[in-house]
Amino acid sequence: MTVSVSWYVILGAILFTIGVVGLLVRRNVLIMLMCIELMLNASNLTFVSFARQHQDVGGQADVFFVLVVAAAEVVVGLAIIVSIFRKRLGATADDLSSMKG
Amino acid sequence: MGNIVPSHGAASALPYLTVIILLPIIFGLVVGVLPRDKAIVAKVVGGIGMLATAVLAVAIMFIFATGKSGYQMVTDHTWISQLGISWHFGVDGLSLFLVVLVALLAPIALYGAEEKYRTTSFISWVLILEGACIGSFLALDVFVFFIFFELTLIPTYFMVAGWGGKERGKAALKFFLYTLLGSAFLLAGMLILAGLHQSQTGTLTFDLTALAKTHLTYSTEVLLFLCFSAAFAVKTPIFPFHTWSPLAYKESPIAGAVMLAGVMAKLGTYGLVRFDLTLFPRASYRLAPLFLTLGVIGIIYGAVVAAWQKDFKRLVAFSSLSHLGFVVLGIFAFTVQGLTGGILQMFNHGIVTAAMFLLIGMITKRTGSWQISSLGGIQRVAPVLAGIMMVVVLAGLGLPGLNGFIGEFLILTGTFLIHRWWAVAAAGGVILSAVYLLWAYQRAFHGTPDEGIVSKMKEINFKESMILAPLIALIVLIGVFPAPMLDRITPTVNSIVAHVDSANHVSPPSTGAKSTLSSSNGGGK
Amino acid sequence: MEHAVIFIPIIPLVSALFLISFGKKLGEPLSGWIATLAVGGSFVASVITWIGVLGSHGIDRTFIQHLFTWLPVGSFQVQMAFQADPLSVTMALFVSGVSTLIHLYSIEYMHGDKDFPKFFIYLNLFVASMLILVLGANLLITFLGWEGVGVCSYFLISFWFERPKAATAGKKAMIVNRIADVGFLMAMFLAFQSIGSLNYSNLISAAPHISHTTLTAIVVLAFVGAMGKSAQFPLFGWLADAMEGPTPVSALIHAATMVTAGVFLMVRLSPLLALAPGAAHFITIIGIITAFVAAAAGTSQNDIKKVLAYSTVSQLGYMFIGVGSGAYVAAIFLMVTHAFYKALLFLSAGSVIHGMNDEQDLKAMGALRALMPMTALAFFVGWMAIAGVPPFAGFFSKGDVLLGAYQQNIFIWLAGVITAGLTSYYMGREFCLAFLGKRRWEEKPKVKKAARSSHAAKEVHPHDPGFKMLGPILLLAGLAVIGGLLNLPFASSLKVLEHWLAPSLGIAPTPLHAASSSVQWVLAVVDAIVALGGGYIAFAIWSKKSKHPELEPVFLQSAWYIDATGNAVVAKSGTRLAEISADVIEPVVIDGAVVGVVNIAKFVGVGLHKIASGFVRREALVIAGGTVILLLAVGIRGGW
Amino acid sequence: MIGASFPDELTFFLAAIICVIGALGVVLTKHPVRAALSLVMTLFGVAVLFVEQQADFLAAVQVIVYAGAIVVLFLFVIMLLGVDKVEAMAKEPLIGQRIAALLVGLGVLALIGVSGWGHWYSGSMSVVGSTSLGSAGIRSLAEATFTTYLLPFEVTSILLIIVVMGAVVLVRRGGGGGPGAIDKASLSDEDLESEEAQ
Repeated sequence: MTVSVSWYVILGAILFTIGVVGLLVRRNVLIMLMCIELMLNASNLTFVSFARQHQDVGGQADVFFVLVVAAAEVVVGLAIIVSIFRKRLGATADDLSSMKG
Repeated sequence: MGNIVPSHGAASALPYLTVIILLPIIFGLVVGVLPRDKAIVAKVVGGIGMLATAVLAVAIMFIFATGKSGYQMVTDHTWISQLGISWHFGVDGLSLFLVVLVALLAPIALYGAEEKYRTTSFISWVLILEGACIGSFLALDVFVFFIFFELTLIPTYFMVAGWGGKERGKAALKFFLYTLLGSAFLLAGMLILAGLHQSQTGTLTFDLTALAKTHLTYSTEVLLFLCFSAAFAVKTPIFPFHTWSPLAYKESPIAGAVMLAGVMAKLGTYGLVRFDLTLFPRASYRLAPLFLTLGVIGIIYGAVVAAWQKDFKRLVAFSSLSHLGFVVLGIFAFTVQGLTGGILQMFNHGIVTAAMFLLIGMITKRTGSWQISSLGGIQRVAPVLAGIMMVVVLAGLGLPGLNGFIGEFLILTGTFLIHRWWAVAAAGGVILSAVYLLWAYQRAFHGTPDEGIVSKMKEINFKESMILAPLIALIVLIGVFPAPMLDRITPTVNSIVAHVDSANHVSPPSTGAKSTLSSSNGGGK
Repeated sequence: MEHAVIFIPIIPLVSALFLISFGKKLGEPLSGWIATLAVGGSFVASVITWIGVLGSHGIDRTFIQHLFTWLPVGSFQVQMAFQADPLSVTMALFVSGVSTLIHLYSIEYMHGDKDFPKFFIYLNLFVASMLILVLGANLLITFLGWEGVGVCSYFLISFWFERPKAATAGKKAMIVNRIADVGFLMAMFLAFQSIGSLNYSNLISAAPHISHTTLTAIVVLAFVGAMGKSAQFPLFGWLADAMEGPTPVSALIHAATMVTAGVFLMVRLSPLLALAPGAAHFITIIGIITAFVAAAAGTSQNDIKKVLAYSTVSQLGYMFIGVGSGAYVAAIFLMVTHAFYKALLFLSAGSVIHGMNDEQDLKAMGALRALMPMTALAFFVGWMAIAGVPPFAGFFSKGDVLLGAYQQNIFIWLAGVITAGLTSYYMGREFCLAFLGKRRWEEKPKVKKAARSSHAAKEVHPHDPGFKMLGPILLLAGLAVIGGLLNLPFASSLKVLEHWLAPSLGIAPTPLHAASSSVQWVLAVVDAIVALGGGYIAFAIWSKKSKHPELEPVFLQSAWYIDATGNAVVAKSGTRLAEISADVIEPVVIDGAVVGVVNIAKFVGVGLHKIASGFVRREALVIAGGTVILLLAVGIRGGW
Repeated sequence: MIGASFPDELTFFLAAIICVIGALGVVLTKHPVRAALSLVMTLFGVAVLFVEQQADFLAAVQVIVYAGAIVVLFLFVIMLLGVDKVEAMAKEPLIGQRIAALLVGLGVLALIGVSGWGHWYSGSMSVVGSTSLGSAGIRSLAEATFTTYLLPFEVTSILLIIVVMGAVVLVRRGGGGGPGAIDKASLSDEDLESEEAQ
């Protein structure tokens, strides 16, 4: 058998944390999107690990959906970035503060 | 949404109540999609809807069996089973005449004070409001009540904001937010109560009779009672939660004011009886002095402030505060006489206030002003209108032989039996109501009319008098022969009072010579 | 026969409703005649009922006609029921009788008024209410009529509503009555609480079983109600102001009928009152104060109607002295005879005002005797009657009251006698100023009053009125002369009224005429001397000269400033309170609290607004922080 | 110490190190292209771990969809827009953002890490179907996806359609701008800087 699920969870946590920190620290929107992908991967990893632990294929099915959603999110995210770039130059997140309350 | 399946065999042969709730709402939606440029079509369709509703309401009044205390014509279906919400409606002595009141006042309000501008939408809103009010009065499922209770806000908001006076936006917003804040407490209380009930019995339900059996510690009961009461106190309004009402009444169109003061105010007092007294009898009983005091303050304060108003509509707003103070007093007296009087007074207040607003509307339509100071001497120019106003004023100040007296007298009698000094203080309102009403009448109707009044003021026409006729007839009829109404109200009141008394282990106040022999001071507290 | 009792109030009521619908079309004088006939019909019905009641004896002379249940609420059951018993039939007879005469009088008096039909609607409604009041079989029906006469008096006082003074006087009458009505209401509540019923029969039968304190409280509270309606100290100001109404109104309401309602109520409750001596003393004291204060005020009035108004107040005080001293029959006796001579006086005064083109100032009259001989004669009879000169009606009725007072307390009697002297004096002064002396109406330039009647524009030519006015006056004059026959003191068999009323009344602690007959003779002689003396002094002073400022002090002209004080204290401070409440407390304190809460919410919102910087990463940081907290919570709940 | 066979341990640790290095590369590298390539590294590492846990099908999808499609899309956009510039990492305009980010990151790590050794996640679950090796695993995954998860599956398909349409609408030229496109083209960089400073 392979290593204990706990190790996978720890690895997932590390990847997720790196993703979080990256998301918060980097200003390039593209890289921020990549960080999100990192976080999603981390969660996928734990899903699969738990699926193994519980002998339940449901966890894998969830990963399947997460993949689809991730793909969709990247498509929309990139489309937004492209349309923003048409209007202005620069792709840092801090340029986008039109949500200011 | 979930599907409606019949659950109990208690349903009546014909689903009168479902029909009377849905009829105006459906007509309202239909009117809403009618072409905007043809107001006459909307008037006819809306009129048919309201007439049908009124006929149905009268039919329910006649089918209603006297001498029974429970709910009649019950409709009970599970609606959204996952949330334990059921389509549960029933009518009893408490709600019967309020339903009749809504069905009566909605057409009178609409056709007594027509709006020339965007008529179609206005009729649509009034119809929806009518259905929502009827639904609130008939719902026996707390959640369904809440839905209808909140649904009344939307048409009212649009009626005030769309057809109101100069400060309509501010008035509508203040009314909406204030009421919504109260409702938030109601929602919270309701969910907590249902949650407690679920944790005790394992079933999630919002059914009133089931929830009434929930075991509550005293402190929880008080907390929930206050949550529920917050919503009702704002809606009624009870002093000091009334400050939205003068602005809302003043700025709303006449029809809106009639519905606001005539019907929607009753939602608050109705809720106090139906929910607070049924669900939280102990808290209601123990906290009664608080509400009696607020009621008395409302009676006196409303009358005093009304005396100084320069604006007829604001005057009615404060006089409503005063009159509804009497209703609150009657409810929290916990005697058969007090509560019966309170329920009757809800109906009376609706009729009197509606008539008053309609008359103010007629005067305003002619003179273009509802400032009392700009009027004067109307009685010389329009004696019939003045005479009708006089009858309404006299009903408002509680002249025996007119409806206002019956309610006030029963309330004061009932209150006197248990809470003597509150009744004594409230009786001051009897004097003050004469002061502010007669003073206002004198300023507007007595004296010599000036040129402007003579040229602009006209006698009321046939249509206007026909619209007022049923109200005046009811004012006199209830004043002289209230027994048919009292016979229908009293059995329900008996059971409510018995419910509260048994929950508090007290016996009803005794009257008569025997009891006084033992207590020479007359049983006062 | 007794069943006719329900027709007594219903005929004028139906007539009023009929006139509301068709009065305008019928116009003048037909609407007036219909109204008069209706009240006459009610008098006939009263007579029929009276004959019916005479048919039975003793306690059986109480007949109750149930119509329907008015207020059925649990243990509280109030019937719409009318009671025909000696007391109520007596009242009904004299109310409907005097009212018929006044209606007839009004047809001529109100001739030419713009609102002629409306006047008769109000009069009919008023009579119907008054009859409901006296015939009611329980307190609540009485209260129905009680408030009905109150509101009709409001209508009638402010009948000439274009005059601000009239409108204000009407409102004042209504409000002062309402203040007192609270007492009546409280009496009813207390009666229901302690006895469980408002029916007079139940009240009377239960009275001996309830506690003394409660009984006293009920009676005193009911008397507070009576103080308003019967214009007792200190609530009598409204009655003087009520003279703003047309004169027939003053005659009908403020002399003969409405103001006697309070006396009637107390006599109706006399079985309770007899058991509550404390309350009786209170009533006596208020009565004597009122009688004296009002009589003194009457000596200095210059308005022909105001003298009569204060005299009415004073006479009502006498009636309450009778009630308080247990001389219930005497009170009713005085009430009936007072109705005769006071209606006579008012109608004569109205005839003078009518002849003088709406002039009411006594100082602008004089020497009318020659021009209006019949009126002068009638007024003279009225003077004699009210003064208590034998053998006029007032001598016997007032004598009975004073006898009752004497048996209670000699000082009350003494005050009563002094007041009787004052009464004779001020009526004599009025008679002299109006009918004797020199013509004074041509001296001062006439200030035109509101010219409402068609005859107002003409030159002043005082004259006796036509038969519709004079007929009632002469009939009343006759009654004022012979009214004493109702209850002559000489022999027991002559005390008709006393025997007749006995079943309806309570038994006073000391029966009237308990004193020895020699004492009674002495008292009667004293009364007669005082009456004649007061009259003579008035004649001596006022028949020659119309100006004696030293005898008309300002404080008496303003009725001891009692009304002015009440006005200043209650009305002014009340207005101020309303102003402060509406302009300060409402917007600043109560709505201010609401606005304050809104402002707090706004403040918090503005604060939070700063946090919402709009920078994506900052908001992401907040979300991430929230995630940490959520994880922490889940971990703690799950116990890791 | 791990309770597994040595080859499995070796595979796990190697793959884990690759993943972490790749992730750190994404976050730390200044150049977007490099970041994208680092992401591929992590994705491959995760794919290996999928295989290690009998999720063969998912591993294949991971490589094909992520590495093959998504990362290519990233690179494509980077090239298209010409934003392959170096980001100024030294300057952080938002005050305290980095420190807060690190703290939050540590918090997340610590909490998930603690949870990883806890018991709360190991309770009994509703079991949709057992995982097994090879084609049997794919079969059971397919069964679960098309029976139990049919509704989410359909919803996902709708989502994809919406995404396609959304992307077209957003990127289309001259369409009046998408919902997110606020016309600030006239603003200069200085303006943007001042807006940040607020």
